[in-house]
Amino acid sequence: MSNINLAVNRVSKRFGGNQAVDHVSFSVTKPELIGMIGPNGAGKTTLTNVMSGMIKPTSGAIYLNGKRIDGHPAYDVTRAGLGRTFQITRALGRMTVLENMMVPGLAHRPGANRSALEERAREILALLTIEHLTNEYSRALSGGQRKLLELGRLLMLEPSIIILDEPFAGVHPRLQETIYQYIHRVHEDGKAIILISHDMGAVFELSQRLLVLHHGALIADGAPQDVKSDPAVIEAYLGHDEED
Amino acid sequence: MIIQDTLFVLWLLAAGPVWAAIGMFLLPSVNKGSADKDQISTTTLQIAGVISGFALGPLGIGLFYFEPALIRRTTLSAGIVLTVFVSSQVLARVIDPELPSGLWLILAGPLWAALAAYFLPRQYRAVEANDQNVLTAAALGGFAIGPLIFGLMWQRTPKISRDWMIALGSLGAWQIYTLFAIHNPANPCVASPFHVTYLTQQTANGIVIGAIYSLMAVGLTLIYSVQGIVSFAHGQLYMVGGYFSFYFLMHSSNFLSDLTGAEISINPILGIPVAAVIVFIMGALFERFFLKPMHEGLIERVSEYAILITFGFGFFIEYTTLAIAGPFPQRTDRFIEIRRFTLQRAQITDDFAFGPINIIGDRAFAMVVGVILIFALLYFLQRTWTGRALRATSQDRQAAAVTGINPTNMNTLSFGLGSMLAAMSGAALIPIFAWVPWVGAEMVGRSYVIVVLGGLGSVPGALLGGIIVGIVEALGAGCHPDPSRGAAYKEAFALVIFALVLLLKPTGLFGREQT
Amino acid sequence: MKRNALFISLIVLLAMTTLLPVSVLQADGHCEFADETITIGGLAPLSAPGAVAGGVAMDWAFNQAADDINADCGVQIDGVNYQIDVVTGDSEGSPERGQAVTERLIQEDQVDAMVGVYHSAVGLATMGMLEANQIPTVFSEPWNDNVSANGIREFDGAPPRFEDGIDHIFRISPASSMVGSVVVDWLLSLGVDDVVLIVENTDYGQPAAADEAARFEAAGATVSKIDVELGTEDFVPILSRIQARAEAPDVIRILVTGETSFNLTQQMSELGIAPTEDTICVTNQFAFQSDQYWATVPDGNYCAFNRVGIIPSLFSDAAVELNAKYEEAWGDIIPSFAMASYDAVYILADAMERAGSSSDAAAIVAAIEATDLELSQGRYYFDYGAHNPDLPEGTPAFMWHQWPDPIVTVMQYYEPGQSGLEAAVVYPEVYQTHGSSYIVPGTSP
Amino acid sequence: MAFFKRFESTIDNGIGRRRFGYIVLGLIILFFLWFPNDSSQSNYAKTVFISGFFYAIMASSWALLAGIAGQFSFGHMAFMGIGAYVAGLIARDGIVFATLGIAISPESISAIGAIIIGTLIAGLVGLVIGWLLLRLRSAYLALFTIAFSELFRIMMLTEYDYTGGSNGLSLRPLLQIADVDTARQVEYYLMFGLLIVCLLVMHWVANSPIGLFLRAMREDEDAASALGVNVVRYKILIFVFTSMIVGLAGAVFYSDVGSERIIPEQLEVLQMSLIIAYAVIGGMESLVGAAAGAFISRYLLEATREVVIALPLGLTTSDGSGAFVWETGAWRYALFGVIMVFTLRYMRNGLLHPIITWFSGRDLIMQETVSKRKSDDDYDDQPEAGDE
Repeated sequence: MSNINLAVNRVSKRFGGNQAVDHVSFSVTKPELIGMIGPNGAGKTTLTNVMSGMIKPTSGAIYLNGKRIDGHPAYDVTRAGLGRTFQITRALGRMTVLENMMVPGLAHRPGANRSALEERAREILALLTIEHLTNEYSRALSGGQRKLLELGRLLMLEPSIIILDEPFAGVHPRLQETIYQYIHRVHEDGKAIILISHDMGAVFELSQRLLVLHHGALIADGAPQDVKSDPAVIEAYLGHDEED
Repeated sequence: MIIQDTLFVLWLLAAGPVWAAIGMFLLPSVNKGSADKDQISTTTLQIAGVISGFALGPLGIGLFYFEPALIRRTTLSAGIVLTVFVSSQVLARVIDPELPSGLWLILAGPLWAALAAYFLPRQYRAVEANDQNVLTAAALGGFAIGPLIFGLMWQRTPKISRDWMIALGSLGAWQIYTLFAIHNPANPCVASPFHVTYLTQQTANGIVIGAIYSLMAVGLTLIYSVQGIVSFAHGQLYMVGGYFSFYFLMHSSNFLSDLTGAEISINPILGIPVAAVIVFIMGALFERFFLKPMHEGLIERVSEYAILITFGFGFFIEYTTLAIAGPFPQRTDRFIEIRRFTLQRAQITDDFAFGPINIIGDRAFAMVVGVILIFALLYFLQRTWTGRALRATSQDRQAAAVTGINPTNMNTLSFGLGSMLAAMSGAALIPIFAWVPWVGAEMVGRSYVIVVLGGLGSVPGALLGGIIVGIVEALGAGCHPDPSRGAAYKEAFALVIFALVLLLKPTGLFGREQT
Repeated sequence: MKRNALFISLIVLLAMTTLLPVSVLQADGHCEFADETITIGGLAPLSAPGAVAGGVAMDWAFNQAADDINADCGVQIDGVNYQIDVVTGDSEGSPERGQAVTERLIQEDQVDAMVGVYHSAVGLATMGMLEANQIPTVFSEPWNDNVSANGIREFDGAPPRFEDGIDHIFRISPASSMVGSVVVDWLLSLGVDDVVLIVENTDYGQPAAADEAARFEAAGATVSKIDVELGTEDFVPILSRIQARAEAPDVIRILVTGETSFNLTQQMSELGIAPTEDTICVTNQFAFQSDQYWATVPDGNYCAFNRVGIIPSLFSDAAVELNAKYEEAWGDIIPSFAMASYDAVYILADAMERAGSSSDAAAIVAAIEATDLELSQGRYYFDYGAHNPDLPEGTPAFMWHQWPDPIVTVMQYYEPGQSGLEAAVVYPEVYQTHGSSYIVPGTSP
Repeated sequence: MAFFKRFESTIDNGIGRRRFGYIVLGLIILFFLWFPNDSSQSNYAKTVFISGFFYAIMASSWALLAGIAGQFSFGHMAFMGIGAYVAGLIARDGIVFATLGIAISPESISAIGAIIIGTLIAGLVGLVIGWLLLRLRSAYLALFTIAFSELFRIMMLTEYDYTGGSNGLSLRPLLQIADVDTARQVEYYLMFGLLIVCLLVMHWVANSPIGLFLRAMREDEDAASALGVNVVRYKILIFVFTSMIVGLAGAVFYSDVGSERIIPEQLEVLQMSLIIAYAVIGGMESLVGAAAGAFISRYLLEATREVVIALPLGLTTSDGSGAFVWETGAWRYALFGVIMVFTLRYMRNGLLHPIITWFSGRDLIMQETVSKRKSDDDYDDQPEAGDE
């Protein structure tokens, strides 16, 4: 995917009296690996939800490859090329792993040959080391396996930008390694990745660029080294009880 | 036996100046501790206390006590209702009946509502404006003032506050009422100069029955607030509560009569606690065996399971009762030996009289019982440890569990209590209505309307919702243009409100936002 | 685990399917019976949404009649005693179910004749099938005029049943026009001219209301009609609407059945609308079941009601005996349709004896037409049928195969808690028990 | 014993079992095809089967809507009623659009035409309702559809000038066959054919990508949407589709095929609840299971009107016979409620599910994968609890 152009323009989201996202603006124009960090309740997940079309922003606009996507339903956003995973995994429990893979496959390419898609799904599952679970109901999967399944589903969509919400949380170290590889591989394929994680080590190791959210506002946007020394960021993290 | 003018005495006791004074002193004091952001000024509270105490006595004061946020809205609505009522009456006498409805359909009405609801939210999004409440406001505004609101909102895209919606909604209501008054001059709701007595009578009917409806709805909302499920067995628990009371009264009075040799009848109020205890146990047991697994993650698709399993439970109760009690209508003795309370007719000027107003005695009694029980429940929820634990569980299960509350027990308690409230309203109504095993169906439908209107999970919402539904049904049947169809559509009026609330504002009046 | 579940479900299913119905015959001591029995089909609503309370009473009456006939050595045909057995099918109050069950009774239970039904809609829906299968039928409760009128008049696209030779269907319940006329005549004789009809939204209420309204209007009275839905509990809003009228109506006539009518009547009297000195309260035959009535309408004193069927003061010994049995079983006075249902079985048994056959439909129909039999409700006979096919000018079509004499009276309670058997008959004058054609509230006759 | 062993070995693999399952299914269909030709069977038995087919369509289409697509609607009977009422009204009154100058006389509309229009209108209402329901989930959706169907029923009852009220509305007979036996035979095959066609179409939908998307939406609407499934389109689609199926079934059934008139009582919540109970008992997530559940439940409700409890040999009851007869009355519905509750609690997928699973060989695949997964079970992370 060569053309990547995500522009987030002064996006805000209010829940009642709570300003969850406060006039956030940034853009992604090349296949970068972007980390998004911030203390608990900083608005990371809300921003992800807004960007992926799960909730409407209160104000502001988001453009993806020239198309306005804010306020559009999630499936439109997904089709426009922005895929995401969930912090708490959302495997489709009473469907087999293969069926889980086929849903985005068929949704993305309605007319596609089913067996070819299945072949592709098996390849991806093999890549993620869960091919032996192909016919298993996904409710029977462990937490880590579900994370892998979510990542696999994203590949079926061939998005240009991927938002990974806490991909390492509660995952066995061996599977974490697989996820690391996955991220590198996808990145090498020319996709932009926005990685949200509490795991500072992983974020600093992987990211080329960091976004820091605090009280819903974007307080820093830059290379990891610069951000690390940004006084606002230090204030945000030290001024509060940092979780994890 | 008819006690003349007892209604007046009763009003003096239950509402009136004494309660106004109490309200004036009580309301400002209770608001002090609340952490509400929109602090209400003491003067406002005093005025609200006076008015609510004067009009509704403890009911009104209690409502504001537990839900101070209501004050502003209530005052606003009361003002609007009065304005609407008076101005329509005046207009109806001035305007030619042929003209307005055609004109209205062109200048406002459903067509504009649909247009505005379709286009305006898109416009808001296009200009990146805050589109909260825009859909509702557009529909209401289009209905009320058509192109005017369309132009305004299209051009300016103003931020829509709650007041906007109230204003636009009442404007629409005003138009409908005016049109109605113009086209249906013989209707008792508009006939004769300011037909106040009739409307007061119907509103009183609505409040009395509505407060009774609330009791049952409160049970439903309590279960929802803690467990997040809607009990579809609620109507049957209500029905069976009535039967438990009936059989208890019958057998115990027979027993006592046999024992003493004299005819002894027992006041049906004693049936209420009996029904309450039995049904509480029934509900709690059902919860333990069939709903508990749901919270333990043993069941997939929890909400569907909850609907079906409670539904099956209700099915079982209804037919078991039918098999045991038979299809013949039953009823207990009455609560009080007063057939009705009457406020006598008073001639105020030569061509304006007020009254008479009648309220059925037993019904008024049941209303009092219902209101007392609701406030007892509110007291329990707000002032006792168990009640607070229940509320805490309803707000955040995990957090509650951390503070040492056992959510499993709270689930059982909430379902038991909710079922118990249904049974208590059943036991409170069996002296009033003929009782058959399928009596729950109509009542429970109404309870659903009430809880959705009030906001699922809100107890004050259920109380207010009950009264609103009661009034709507009474006015609907009382004012329907075709007197022969009004009563047949009685149930339908509430259902229409229900559908509208679900579509326009699924969270109801007090419901929590779904996140 | 999986296999267990499989077997359990199989066993449950199998166990349930083996519980097949088997009919059991009763043997009796003192009569010699033939091996074959005469089977009569009954049709009554035994489960919701039908009127279950009515259905179970009818079912009881059918079986009681069969038991009493069998105790009297059954049906004698050519010197042989045949036991009689009534198989009741559940119509559930629905025409569709009624048709299906009738078909089952005819084809599987091989019934020789039919009795029933409660709901007119069921009666109307089953008539074609009964006719096509040539089943002599005596209906004991449907009121719709067309049940009998269809014998000689087209109805809803169905050709007259008599057209192709024999009409097998008879009715001993009144046509609703017969009931309406008595109540209307009574009220007109009292001089009412402002009538409120409160009517249920059903096949019973609507035609009855239309008929009564037409009669009132023909006599120059004004009629306002209020529809209500069955199952409504709270009538106060609509009653307040009546109360808000400038003039109180002269009469409120309730054409609503079951517990709905009890709720309505009670709320009406609690609000002081009727019965009062200004307004007459007229409810319907359900009020005759005085235990139920007083239990649910404690303030319903001085309400009048139409009574269909023989009046208590004229109860024959048979009627008294039957009522005693009913009271023993159900703890209330026998409703007229249970009496009629009981008699219907007797009429069929008698016709079979006279026809000398339990299966020759034509002979049985001829015998029913020639019925002249004194039973619990009085003397049964049919004026118009194949034996007398020409209805004179002015005789309504529903008189065809219709027992012309169901006694329709207006009765009135005048003491709280009074038994239906003691209530005053106020109209027609020939049956008056207390010498008064209306007991004004607050007085006693 | 030997036979059983051999049998067991042939069915011990998924393919064998599935083949065996198809044979059993085929035999069942053959039985239904042969049934009306059994001269010992009365027309009544056929009537019972005809209404059984009708309820099987209702239950299986509800299973598609609620079990597979997760849209928990109580409005199914109302859509059936719309199909039947519209067909009846059109055949009686014709179509008149005064403003457009269109007037089609009732005579020019055939029974089939009326049924088609009824089906289309049911679909159209399904479209509107489906659109209105987009924002509502689970309990809210159930409540809204209850309100919708109650409103519809009250209207049909109250506007008796147009709808016939509780007398019901006669539809134009679809078949004009004078001979009762032949007519019943034809009605039987017609309704059975309709059931098979509906099942096939629904089966096709359920196994197409659409079915996959619907199940994904049932599991998690947000996740499905994030995976690119157009949830709006498919949610509306499934409402339209099932509404049309039940509208068609209703219009055909009440065109004197199963019943000659539709009455508003048919639209009561009780009737709807029976449909739901049938589907639950048969298996909410299986079309065939729900259809069979309806068929079997109706049969059982009928068969248990009277339960005969045979006494051990030599014992007699007071009236001299060897058995007690228990008129079950309302008890059988109470028992039905108990079965429903226990089915839900302990056999979530219905009483027939184990049989269907067994025939599909699905449990064998499960066993294999479970053992595979166990073999590399060195992960210490636990499966997460329900995602709800």
